[in-house]
Amino acid sequence: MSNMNLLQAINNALEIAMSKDDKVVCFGEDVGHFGGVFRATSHLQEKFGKSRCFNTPLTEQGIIGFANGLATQGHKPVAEIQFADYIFPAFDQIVNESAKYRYRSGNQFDVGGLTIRSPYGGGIHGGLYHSQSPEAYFTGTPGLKVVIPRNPYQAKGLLLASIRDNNPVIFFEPKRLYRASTGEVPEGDYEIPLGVAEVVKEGTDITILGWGAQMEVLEKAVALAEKDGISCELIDLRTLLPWDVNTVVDSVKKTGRLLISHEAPRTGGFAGEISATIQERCFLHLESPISRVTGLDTPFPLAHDKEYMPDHLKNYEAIKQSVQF
Amino acid sequence: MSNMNLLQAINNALEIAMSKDDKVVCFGEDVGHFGGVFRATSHLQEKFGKSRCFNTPLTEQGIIGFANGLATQGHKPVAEIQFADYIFPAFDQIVNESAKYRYRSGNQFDVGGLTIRSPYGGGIHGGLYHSQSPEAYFTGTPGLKVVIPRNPYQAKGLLLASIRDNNPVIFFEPKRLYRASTGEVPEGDYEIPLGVAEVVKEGTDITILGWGAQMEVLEKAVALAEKDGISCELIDLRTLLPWDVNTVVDSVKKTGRLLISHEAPRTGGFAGEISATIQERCFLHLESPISRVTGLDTPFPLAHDKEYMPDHLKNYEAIKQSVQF
Amino acid sequence: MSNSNQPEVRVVHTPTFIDGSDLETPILKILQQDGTLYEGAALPDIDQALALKIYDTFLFIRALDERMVAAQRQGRISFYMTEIGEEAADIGSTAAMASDDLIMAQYREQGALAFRGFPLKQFMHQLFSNENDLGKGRQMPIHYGSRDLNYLTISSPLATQLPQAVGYAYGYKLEQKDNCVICYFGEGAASEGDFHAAINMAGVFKVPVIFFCRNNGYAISTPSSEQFAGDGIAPRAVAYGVKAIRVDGNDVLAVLKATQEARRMAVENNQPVLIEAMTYRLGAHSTSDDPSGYRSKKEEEKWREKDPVQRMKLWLINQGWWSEARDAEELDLKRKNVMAAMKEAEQVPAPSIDELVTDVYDVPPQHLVDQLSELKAHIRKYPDAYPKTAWRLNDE
Amino acid sequence: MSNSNQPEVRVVHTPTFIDGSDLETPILKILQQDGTLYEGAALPDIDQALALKIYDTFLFIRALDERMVAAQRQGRISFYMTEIGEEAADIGSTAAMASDDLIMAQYREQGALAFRGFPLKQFMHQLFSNENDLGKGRQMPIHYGSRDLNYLTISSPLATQLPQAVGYAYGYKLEQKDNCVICYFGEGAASEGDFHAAINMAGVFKVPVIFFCRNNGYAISTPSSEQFAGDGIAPRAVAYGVKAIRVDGNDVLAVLKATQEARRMAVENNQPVLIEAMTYRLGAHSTSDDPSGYRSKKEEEKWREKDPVQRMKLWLINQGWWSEARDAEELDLKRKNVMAAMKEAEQVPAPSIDELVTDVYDVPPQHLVDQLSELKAHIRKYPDAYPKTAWRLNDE
Ligand SMILES: Cc1ncc(C[n+]2csc(CCOP(=O)(O)OP(=O)(O)O)c2C)c(N)n1
Ligand SMILES: Cc1ncc(C[n+]2csc(CCOP(=O)(O)OP(=O)(O)O)c2C)c(N)n1
Ligand SMILES: [Mg+2]
Ligand SMILES: [Mg+2]
Repeated sequence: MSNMNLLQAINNALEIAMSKDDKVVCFGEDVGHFGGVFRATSHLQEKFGKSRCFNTPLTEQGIIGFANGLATQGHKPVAEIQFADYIFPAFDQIVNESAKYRYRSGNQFDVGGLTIRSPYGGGIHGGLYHSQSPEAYFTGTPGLKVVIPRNPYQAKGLLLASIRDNNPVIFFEPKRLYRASTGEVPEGDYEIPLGVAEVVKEGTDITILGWGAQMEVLEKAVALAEKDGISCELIDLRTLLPWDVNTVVDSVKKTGRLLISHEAPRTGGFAGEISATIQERCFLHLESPISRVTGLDTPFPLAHDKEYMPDHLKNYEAIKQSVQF
Repeated sequence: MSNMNLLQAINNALEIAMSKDDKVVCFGEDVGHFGGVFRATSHLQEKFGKSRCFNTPLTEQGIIGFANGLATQGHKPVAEIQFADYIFPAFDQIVNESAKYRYRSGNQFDVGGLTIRSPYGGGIHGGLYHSQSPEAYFTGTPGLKVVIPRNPYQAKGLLLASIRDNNPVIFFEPKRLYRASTGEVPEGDYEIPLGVAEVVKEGTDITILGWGAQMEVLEKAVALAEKDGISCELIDLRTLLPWDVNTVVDSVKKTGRLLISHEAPRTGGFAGEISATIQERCFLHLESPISRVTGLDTPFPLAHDKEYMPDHLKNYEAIKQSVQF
Repeated sequence: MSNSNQPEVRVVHTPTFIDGSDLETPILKILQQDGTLYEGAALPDIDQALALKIYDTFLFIRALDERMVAAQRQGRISFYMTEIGEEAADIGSTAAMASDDLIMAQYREQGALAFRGFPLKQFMHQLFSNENDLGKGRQMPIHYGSRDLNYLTISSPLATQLPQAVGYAYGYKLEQKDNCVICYFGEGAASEGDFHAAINMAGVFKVPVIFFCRNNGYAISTPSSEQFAGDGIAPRAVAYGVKAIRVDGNDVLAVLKATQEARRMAVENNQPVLIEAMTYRLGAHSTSDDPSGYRSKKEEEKWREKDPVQRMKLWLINQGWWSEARDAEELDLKRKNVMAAMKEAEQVPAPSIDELVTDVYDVPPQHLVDQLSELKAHIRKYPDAYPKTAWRLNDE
Repeated sequence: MSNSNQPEVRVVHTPTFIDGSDLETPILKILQQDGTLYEGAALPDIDQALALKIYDTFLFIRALDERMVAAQRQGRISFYMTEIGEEAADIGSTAAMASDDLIMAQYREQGALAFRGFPLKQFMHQLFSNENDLGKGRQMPIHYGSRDLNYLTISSPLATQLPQAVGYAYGYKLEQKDNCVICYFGEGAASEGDFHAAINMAGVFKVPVIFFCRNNGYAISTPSSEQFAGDGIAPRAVAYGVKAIRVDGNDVLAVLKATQEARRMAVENNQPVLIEAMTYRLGAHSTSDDPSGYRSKKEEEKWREKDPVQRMKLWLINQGWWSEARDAEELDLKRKNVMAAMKEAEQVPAPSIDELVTDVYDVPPQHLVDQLSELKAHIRKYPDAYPKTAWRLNDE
């Protein structure tokens, strides 16, 4: 075990993946010598050479197109998109290509080796274009997996599993936690299985569901609620597509209440999907409406980012409202 | 009044818009002399000249980028994307640019004049890339309006309103109905307001909600259900963003049941958002789970397109199940 | 300037603009329409066997295209695209490649696949989306693919294969294989952003890739004069560290020669090359299209006189390798084979309903398993409504 | 070939490849580092007033950049980007434009905005995201915009403004205005697909647009040698019916001259032009960056000797229009003004919470009205947690 921050855990996972499997190749804008603007790929070029860790030209559609081709060839590309806000020029390569490669070819060709890493989310004074949480643009795309870790331990285990998973995986990293979140992380190789949610804390009155950086916020909200005597079950979804319906269903059947929270705007956010599914599965168990605590239906603002965010206070209020319904 | 099919109604709306306002300009791949691969822009170049109706090079990101610039300049571009499946190369220009133009500039610059037209949906033996219903990729984007008409009358009135609306509008046209759907359409100018759903048929037992080509399917399902004595209230949402929550809420408060149907895959489809919102608003009125009848969570297939589609029989079964819950 | 990659720069003190007139792109021609070579023309590496294999593929594709357009008119298949007029471009270039070099096609390169040995019945299975289709009936007709023959499954979104070709070729380079990717695309597709990304990355990463542009003058109804304002596609390579050559795309010997040279540069020096083949789509864009709305019969006629198949035939006859009699016989035989294969393929049932949810992921996740079983229950309830699949469920 | 836009084509019979060596792009230089002109150099259209206005803008930007980097270090603002070393490029080119020509900037062209007369306090309001910011405090520092001054609000996603510039210029053409768009971008941004789309469409639609590339050698840490393998950006225009010129970007007279010529061609003939200004980013990419990780002090030093501000100053002094004494005085004054404006702007409160939901649409729809009122109720409940906005709600 050693104490790592989230960036170090990512870097460590990449290093392990590259040293164990020479099919793993890392690239993206400024990813090479410089180690990426956040330094997630620091020293990888030194260790594994320029041919396995390198800068690309500044073209996200090119980066993912290139990655798709390399994955088709049997390699395991780990492509970095510098900010999740800049993933959209690659949207066609991801949604029409990566996601449909295996299906359209009858499993003759696939890009299963592909992993796309990208820092996402708010809280770093980034305004419209350094703050977005675009996960729901991808969770609506069959063929992709979408994974988001909440801390260094999770990040390392989930990233190693993503790189080795035989499907294209989009791995969003909560950049607000890159240096802020630290914890004990095993030095060796380990994987956390994809598609499995984690019950972070058991409780009986309400289920609280989130992922990524929002988990920290939810922990704070839960702490407040517990002081009021509300017993919360806190779940980290971890994999958003395909997501672990059963774990959430089991929890909601027990607690009778569900709150889902994410930073992305409410309308069209992934909480809507979860809410719809859970009310289908748990209709007779629900004691109050499933509640969504999310960003506002606006672009991500700058001066009012604090007001925009689904912070612990908003979640705390929503927990109380749900329990008092 | 004259009898028109959906394509003629679109063409007629474009002609009226162009003749009344010389700021309206139509362009896209094959849109000029040829009139578009579906012929929605037939004869517009003849009537209004090459400078107002023209072919573009084959670049969707370029088309929407160009359209954004032209709209910023005060024009009203109506850009065609040949198939909705090919809108993704333009995703960045739409999601990061069109949708955020006004907000980021503090209302100094906007692309309010922009309308993007694109044929969408299945039923023409199109397989993965000539069948998609990508509306939910856009309904998660604040700043956009998303409009889908169900028949020629609606198409003309909604398109005229979209072109004149002072916000960027994505207007998806159900291509399966281009020639199949015909009806009486006023020859003159009229608009159907955006953001307002239409109760197509009143009923008391269950609310059935859809849009676009799916409305025809739902009408058939409703006919079957009514034979069984189930009274259905059928609603066409028409504008998906921002959507008319109140009309749906009022209906569900009356019927106590809701079924939403769309062709797009279930997970991440827009039905999830509606379901989540309605259970928040109508929790105590719901007598059965809100039901979603949708495409499968796969790419759009070819040989099994009939099996994939949320046809009238699947909807009919779901209506019965909801009522018998 | 020091951050320019060109070390020596000419300095001027009055404004000097550069434009298309500063760059000339010659065109390579070897074979004349009468089947004789141009004077001084350099023959490609070709012997009788290769020549006959190429020509055999020409005839096969003519027979296939002709028959399948008719089949579409009869409503037997839903869609088709011919490559008539462009056979020399794709077949002549594929003939220059090693059989384990990857081919990434756009959609009008069935000839390349046929040259690789794709069986006639596999063409038919794909066109009829039946259970023997390697693509499991999921894509529209003409979206072929074959892992065994190193022919990537075709994808409709245009130009997406271009940056993928660079990535695939990078894989060859990493593994130090003596291979090269050939990536086909139209002059219309070259307007997509992916083209730019690909050609720039190929130059930077120095990978063994051949970008093969079929400049056939049209993208559906859009003539190349409304597609770009420059001199075609080849000059674009010049700015990116990629070499380019323009060839007469109806001249199979020129295409073969240029591609052989390009492949050598690509494999030996990791030098990406762009080939622009000037040709013409003699048929409609697809069976959904009618070209009379956007071009003249006269223009078509002019190009019909440059028919690449006829041109090669005359050369073969000049070589003493072929005759008009054999030609008629062979074409007749191919037509019969195509007809027979078609009749067989249309009898083959659709894929099993299970294939609706496989291959979305490597293993179908729970929600897809559930959706499939609900669907099966529904089909069992209404078997008449789903005739393609219901009969099989009853068997289960 | 008939479908090529070039009528006369040279035919060859042996393979002839073209590449970067077939095209030479000269560089325009007018002013030497010592402030004297090159022999035979053609002066741009410039008089004393214009020269001093340009130079005044240089000094202002130096003062602003220097102060705001320090302010960021002190934690007064969250982020900043300097244009040190590149002032001649954006300011010299904007000086060639009409004041109602639209400017589309990337983000390192505050000089162009200052030249247009953007008030110092408006810079500050934007940098401090306060309620007087024309952008209503929504974007990160340096994302300026001014409708009045025809300077499009900056957007972070790179290269998106390029096809937009073509559309905007098309609007000028439709309305037969004698205007031209100037669109700035970096050599890194030129790798985006939007660059290709834009330059191709500009050629096809023949619109009055100037694509102005600041080739400053780096895109964050990525040197241009890893960005492209060709000779910079200018040669790319040659293939698209666009004219191009390369200039010494640290030579304000060369930049001005080239842009004056380009604007003339653009406005008179609807001839799009690409200008590549060879320059160097002397500072960090942004306040989040430390260039010592990817380049040498020596390299920076070499470029510091080519300082465009110093070069222009020496010319002005040679002209008898300026003196070292005035220079020191003026810079000092500007520094004081910047400091004073900063202190004022940091006192101005944040925009009202209402602005969180305006301008998403022309009129806030019901769901946003609802979200805002819920938010206000929440803030009223926890005023201490939202100090920027709570105090105002209490006033309501
Ligand atoms: C991204 C995308 N946009 C649009 C289309 C629709 N489309 C199919 S083929 C075609 C024209 C292609 O022309 P070209 O590349 O010249 O190839 P050719 O048909 O001439 O062989 C178009 C616009 C598409 N398939 N993909
Ligand atoms: C689409 C997109 N991708 C990535 C980024 C992140 N980014 C911001 S600036 C920059 C480098 C730009 O370099 P260049 O265009 O040369 O401009 P310079 O900074 O040198 O002026 C990058 C990669 C972005 N803003 N947008
Ligand atoms: Mg073509
Ligand atoms: Mg740069």
